[in-house]
Amino acid sequence: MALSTERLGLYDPKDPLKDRLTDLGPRHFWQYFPPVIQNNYGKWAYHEVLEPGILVHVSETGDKVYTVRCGAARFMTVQHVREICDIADKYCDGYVRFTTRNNIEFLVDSVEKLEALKKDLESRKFVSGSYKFPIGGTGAGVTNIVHTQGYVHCHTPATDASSMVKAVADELFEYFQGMQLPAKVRVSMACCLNMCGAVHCSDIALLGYHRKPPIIDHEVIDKVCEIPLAIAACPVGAISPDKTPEGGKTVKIKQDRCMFCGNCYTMCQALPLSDKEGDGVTILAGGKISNRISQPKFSKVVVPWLPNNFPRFPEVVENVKKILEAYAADANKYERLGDWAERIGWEKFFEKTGLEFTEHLIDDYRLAYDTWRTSTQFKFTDAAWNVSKTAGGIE
Amino acid sequence: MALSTERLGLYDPKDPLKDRLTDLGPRHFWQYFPPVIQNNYGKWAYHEVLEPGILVHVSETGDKVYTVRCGAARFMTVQHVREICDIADKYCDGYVRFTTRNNIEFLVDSVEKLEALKKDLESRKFVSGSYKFPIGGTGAGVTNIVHTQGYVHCHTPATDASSMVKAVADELFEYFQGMQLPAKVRVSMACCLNMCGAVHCSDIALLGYHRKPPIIDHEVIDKVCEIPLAIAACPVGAISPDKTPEGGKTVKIKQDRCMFCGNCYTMCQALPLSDKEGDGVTILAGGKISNRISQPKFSKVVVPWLPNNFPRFPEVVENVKKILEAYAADANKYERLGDWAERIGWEKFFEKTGLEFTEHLIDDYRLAYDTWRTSTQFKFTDAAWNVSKTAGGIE
Amino acid sequence: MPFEPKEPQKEIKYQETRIYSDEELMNYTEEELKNFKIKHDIPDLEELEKGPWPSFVADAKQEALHRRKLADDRMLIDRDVVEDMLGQLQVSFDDGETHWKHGGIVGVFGYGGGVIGRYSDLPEKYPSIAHFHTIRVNQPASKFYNSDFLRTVCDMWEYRGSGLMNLHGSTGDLVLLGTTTEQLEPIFFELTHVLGQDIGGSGSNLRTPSCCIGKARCEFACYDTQDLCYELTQYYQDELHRPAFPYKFKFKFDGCPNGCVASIARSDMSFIGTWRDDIRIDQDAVKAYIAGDVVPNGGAHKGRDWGKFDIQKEVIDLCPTKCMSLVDGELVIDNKECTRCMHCINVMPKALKPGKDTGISILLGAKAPILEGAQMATLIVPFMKAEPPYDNIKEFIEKVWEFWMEEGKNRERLGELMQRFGLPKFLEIIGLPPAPQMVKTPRENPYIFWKEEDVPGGWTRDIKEYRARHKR
Amino acid sequence: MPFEPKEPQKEIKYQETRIYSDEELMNYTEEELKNFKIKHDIPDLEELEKGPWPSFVADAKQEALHRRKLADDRMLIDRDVVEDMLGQLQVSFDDGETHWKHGGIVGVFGYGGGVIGRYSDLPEKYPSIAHFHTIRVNQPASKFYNSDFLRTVCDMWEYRGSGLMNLHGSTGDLVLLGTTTEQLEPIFFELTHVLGQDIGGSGSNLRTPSCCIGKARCEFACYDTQDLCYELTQYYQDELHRPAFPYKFKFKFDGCPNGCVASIARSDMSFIGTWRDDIRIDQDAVKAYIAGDVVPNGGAHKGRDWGKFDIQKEVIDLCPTKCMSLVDGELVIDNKECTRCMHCINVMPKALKPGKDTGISILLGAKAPILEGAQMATLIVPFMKAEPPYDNIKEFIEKVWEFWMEEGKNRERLGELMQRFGLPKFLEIIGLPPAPQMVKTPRENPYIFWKEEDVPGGWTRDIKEYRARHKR
Repeated sequence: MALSTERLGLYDPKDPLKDRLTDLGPRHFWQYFPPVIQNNYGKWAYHEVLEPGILVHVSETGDKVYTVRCGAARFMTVQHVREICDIADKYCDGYVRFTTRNNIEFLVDSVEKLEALKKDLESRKFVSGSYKFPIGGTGAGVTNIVHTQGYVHCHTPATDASSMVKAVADELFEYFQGMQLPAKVRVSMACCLNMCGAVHCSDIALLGYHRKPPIIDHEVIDKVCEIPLAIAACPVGAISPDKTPEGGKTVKIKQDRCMFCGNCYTMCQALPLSDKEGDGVTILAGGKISNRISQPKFSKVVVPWLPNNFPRFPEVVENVKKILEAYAADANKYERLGDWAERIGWEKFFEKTGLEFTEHLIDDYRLAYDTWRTSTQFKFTDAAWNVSKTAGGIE
Repeated sequence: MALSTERLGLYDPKDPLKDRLTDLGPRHFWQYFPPVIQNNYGKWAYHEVLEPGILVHVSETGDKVYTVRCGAARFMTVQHVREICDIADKYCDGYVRFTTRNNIEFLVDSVEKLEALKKDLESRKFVSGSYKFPIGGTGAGVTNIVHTQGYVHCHTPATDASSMVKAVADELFEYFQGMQLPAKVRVSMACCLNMCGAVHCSDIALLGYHRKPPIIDHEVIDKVCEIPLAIAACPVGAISPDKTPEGGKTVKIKQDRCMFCGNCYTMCQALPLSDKEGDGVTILAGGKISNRISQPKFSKVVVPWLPNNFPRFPEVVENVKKILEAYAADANKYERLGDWAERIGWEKFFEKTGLEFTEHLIDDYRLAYDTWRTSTQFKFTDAAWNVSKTAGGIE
Repeated sequence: MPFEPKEPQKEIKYQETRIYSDEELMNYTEEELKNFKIKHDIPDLEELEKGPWPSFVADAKQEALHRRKLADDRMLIDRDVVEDMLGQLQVSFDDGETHWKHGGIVGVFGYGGGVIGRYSDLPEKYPSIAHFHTIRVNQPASKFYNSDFLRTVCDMWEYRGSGLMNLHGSTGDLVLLGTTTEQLEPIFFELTHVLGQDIGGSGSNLRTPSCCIGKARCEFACYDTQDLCYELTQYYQDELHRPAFPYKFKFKFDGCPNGCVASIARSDMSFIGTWRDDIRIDQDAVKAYIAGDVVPNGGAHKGRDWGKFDIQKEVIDLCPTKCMSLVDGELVIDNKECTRCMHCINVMPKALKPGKDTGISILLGAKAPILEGAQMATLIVPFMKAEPPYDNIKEFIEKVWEFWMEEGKNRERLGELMQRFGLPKFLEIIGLPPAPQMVKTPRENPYIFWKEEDVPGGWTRDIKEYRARHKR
Repeated sequence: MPFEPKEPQKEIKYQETRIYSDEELMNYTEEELKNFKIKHDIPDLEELEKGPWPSFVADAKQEALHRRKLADDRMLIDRDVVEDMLGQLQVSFDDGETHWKHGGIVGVFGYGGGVIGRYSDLPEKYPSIAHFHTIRVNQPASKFYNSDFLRTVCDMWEYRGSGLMNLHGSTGDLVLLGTTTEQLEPIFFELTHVLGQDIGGSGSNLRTPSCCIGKARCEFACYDTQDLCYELTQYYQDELHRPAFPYKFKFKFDGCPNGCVASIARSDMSFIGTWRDDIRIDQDAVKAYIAGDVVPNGGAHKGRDWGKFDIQKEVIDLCPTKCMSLVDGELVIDNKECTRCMHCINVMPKALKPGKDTGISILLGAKAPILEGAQMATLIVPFMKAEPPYDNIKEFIEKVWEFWMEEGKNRERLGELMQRFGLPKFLEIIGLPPAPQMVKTPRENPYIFWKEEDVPGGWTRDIKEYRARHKR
């Protein structure tokens, strides 16, 4: 049945329930598995990364499926998707899939198709010269940077996502198309603390961060917000009821309690807190999701704030490179970034990356005590001499 | 000058300040160092444990000092101390010292004196047959059990210290006089949560524990206590102001908030909480103070409560032995008990010791979240099958 | 073994569904595109057209030009939406602040989620995106598609929306970015009737579940992640479309402890494949790895010369429980000491396989930082068989939901509720015995909250009795 | 190098100080002791006379018999104190509750601590211990004594007190257990005049400092623990005797990271010896260990056959930072990666020694569980030279005290105050820059409390200006 072209299509506003189909859920996955997948479902024996971005999976039946993984901006127009479909039709009997980190995967069942597909993909560029379908993102490299909406489509961001990810991915492109790191490095980005992209367990996480308490729009707050909800939204109880001069209901904020998490603005549009000078980017590092060798762990804040220097975020790129290059030069094979930092000691992480350890990096939130170093096990670095000298320990 | 024998000695109650000497501080340590120590202060080169309880320290000068370490009950009468002095005079020119864990140490500077001293010490027994000066407490064994006053002399205990330590030390005597464990095992005991003996970082810690909220002595509370102080004493805010029927000031207690820490009783004698049936012994394990190999760590609660079964505490002894023997049979050389439990996984600790893992052992105090296992890294034990079956996971 | 969908799947043939002709689809030349300037001045965005990584700006300009050249009646929402979006983005760079603002409640009739309201705060300057709502389209499990489906969505979305999409959203949905309030219902009807496809979740409900690629193309998968994901998504459609929870609730399905869909970090209930028998070893394949005939870790480290493969240094020494050893050339694993961390299997996929007696571990309580702080999921059910129709799993889910709906405060995630109640209390309420596998370590503080009924003699005591023994 | 005491030390000769004659001291025979029964029935206590460990009951009965046979005028407090104490202890076993109770404030004139009030709650039944106070006697650093001193204390304490003692109390004092209020001042005068000896601390003051055996008889000690302990005890006598703090404050001095006086677990300010140059290696001695000529770890593991010493397995592989290696028979240590954990030095004391350029690390905030939970001391000053007169250390102490006295709530220990303020704020107040050595890991939550002055443009903003850019 054809897509409708009438203004309201099949919908009859006068009888909204008519013909309404609900609770269908997603389409069933089996129909979108190419034959080689259907025939070998649950029978795959092993795989190999033939080269960056090219995988082969071999089944117990002897069947093989070749996968070509391409980077993608996650933000796509219908034109780009149509081009994907052209490629899928040409080489993959129309099948294509996307990965959890928003890469595109084309699957073929023969080496000939694989070579043709590769040559085709490598030839496709936007008129501006950037690749449409860069092949890579496998093994011990940097795959696609998971990210959120940012200024493109979100109302609570403290930075932009698409531009930052484009800037960083351009600079790390050799790592997307290479597998020369000690282990895979997951880079993720979220434009505020809601972290829709769940960056809190990434090797390197880029996080939009506000640094100013909300401005109170006294004039409309009582109309557009439920005041009790706004008050209850604050995790540190910085918001309390107040009266406007005219006697209307509003709130007041203990500014020095605020930690700029933005939850009040999420709950009440009369409490905006974004600010050109205040907003910026926090960098975290050392997080991990897999249970491989070490248990999963959170990323740690290693750079408290960098400016929103649109569109190329030079400071963010510079610091990400410092971390990545220090890790690449020093970690053991299979050793994730967080495990490397723990093995050499975080004092050595800051020494080797050249990042400055500021007071912002010391936890002073709820579970802070557990992060204090209750041991004499430490390595001497300049930071240690600096505090020893100030304390009168050495000349 | 002789000790005075007048009833008030040198003190003149009519003029308390007369001849009052204050702020003298302790006697200077140097005078109590035997010559061999004074001559080799800061020059010691290395040591060796010749046999359990017998150390030799060798100085750069070639001098040697032999140390004989003896267990002691910490509680001593002047008669016992006089006997120590007799021994010191006979073999050590009158010098003797005590260790941090309340062992006695006799120092001699020749092998001859050492042999004579050993034979003498081994011969000394109380009329009841127990050793006066058992030689041991060195190296990879169980040294003296640090402990507190208990019923002998404290007003807030939840158990008795001297009897429990005597009972446990008797049973572990072979480990006091042996060095057959994988590493030293520090056993400590405190008769309530004030933990004067700081047992919170011991391989095995025995802790007196109340299990009933305080009884309120309404009749006298306002006379003997500062009510606000009693209220503020509670770490979980379970105590609040109240009125007696006669209108007098008193307090009320939210019993289900109480965690029986006893701090209110420490601050106000009208809130007694000790109880024959409620009070008992909690066992913790896996703590460590030294920075050797692993960082210092707290002991973990492994047995939530055992009865105060005076005077020999059979249940306490039985559980301590279970822990010690499982550790002795399975840990690597140099591996402290806490490191062993972490290496094999606490689930295996409970399996190998046969101790029951109850809900009491799961943290639900302030920093609880950090103790939750956020990983699929676990070993299957009966406990895992039990919870899996209850959840409908397996038949 | 093929799985059966809930209802027969409507066949979609693009040739039948299409709106645009081939000419309309290719209505501009490379040359035109190269010289194309959008109506707003976007210098910073144009800077982002350069560089090797796919430029979202270059992609957006393609669609902008395409809409420029489509006839008026071939798009039901404003032609300039893409150009206005780019224009507003440039202004956001200049102001250092977003220009999207809170919206009112939008949605489709009978559903409480799946559509997110978005409004521009510069409607005069960029009228076309004054209303620019998002629709979440529930993706097929593990995001396999075919071109018929995608081309149909594209034609519908260019005709009734901005033509801008996210493949995919953070929780897994195929995201349609930007349409008017008027088109929401029509789009819903197109999706359900033409595409046989529902929308996803948003707000205080079950959000769109997602799973890893599982047995479709992974030798490590321990259960049918797609089937379980599909089954629970279908079984709980009501919970997904009609918010009745204290706040959002997410399922994610990882086929093994490698965790490629990040369930342990991003879902209130995390399903992770596991096994309870022994790791299967092909000793010949092990020897092949040792001899260097097979590249380790599937060649994932090829980009650098790490020297000859050394099974001792790279596998045996890195095992977190040191339960592996080489005994005269044969690899021995002491499986009762193995914590199934996947490292050895990842390094020698040809030689080592998870056991056959497989199932899932269930972990609870993961969430991002807002509000009380980030949490990872905590191990609650060590092992559960995972076989259709998964009644044991559903029963467990509903026990957890029952408690959370009963006790959860407004916007209180399951993980935060578990912290507020404490793990012991939580286990007691959902009727599970405690197990050491649930904790990293037993408690370090002795503050045990005993219950009165567990203490002989209870807590009611008489001061006179006490004073009889103890003088004041 | 000999150290000088604050004032010349009064010479104590027991022959001059003694009260009791030799006959009085040995006024009972073994036989008498064997058949001696105290006046109360103490079955449980008698059970504790058996067993190899020194029996405190058997010891107490010696003193009880001794007092029984001393003439009336040869003891200023009740003859039966020991028997009553034992009697009351038996009743405590029967009741399962202590029979000591809170006391009023006791002490000596001009001091606010050092004496702890103790009263029996069964004064009628055990009159002699109705008042049974404790006096803490400040021990000589590292608890070396001679018999003249101890015999003098014994005679004084048997004459003016119960004859019961603790060697030693938990904080380090020599503890005199049990005397009457009347005898407190006389005992203080005997201690100060005859023994030239002061009492210790108790209550909200500096408590009695204590140190490990240090350079007196340990090859690992990095500084003069006795001298620093003595110097600070003398220098802060006022703070020790006259409580002016929010709560107790403890110093402990460990000569090296082995921590034999447990400073990191038991002191508000923990001093731990360290070095900043290289571990000294005697390669021949290393070879001797390898060859099995020297027993490892000073023979501490002799009780069990662990097989031939294996330097790789027992030292190199156990180094927490893996900074050691054997390079053609020579032991190499990469000192900049060493965290001075002491393991290798402990295992091969003959071959390895701490560096020569030594000093102390200062850690803050340890305490037992009451009230907010146990804490271990946190690393604040990585390295401080420790040379007399230790002015740099005193200056640091006073800065910390100043803050704690200013901000500490009643009974709030330093560690609890540090948690309440947060480590960053605490460092700022005592004027120290942050260093990664102070934390195990940087923070995992992004909730950074920025200060207004650090944020350009400050926090005062105008809603009109904002609304000019962003329509409602």
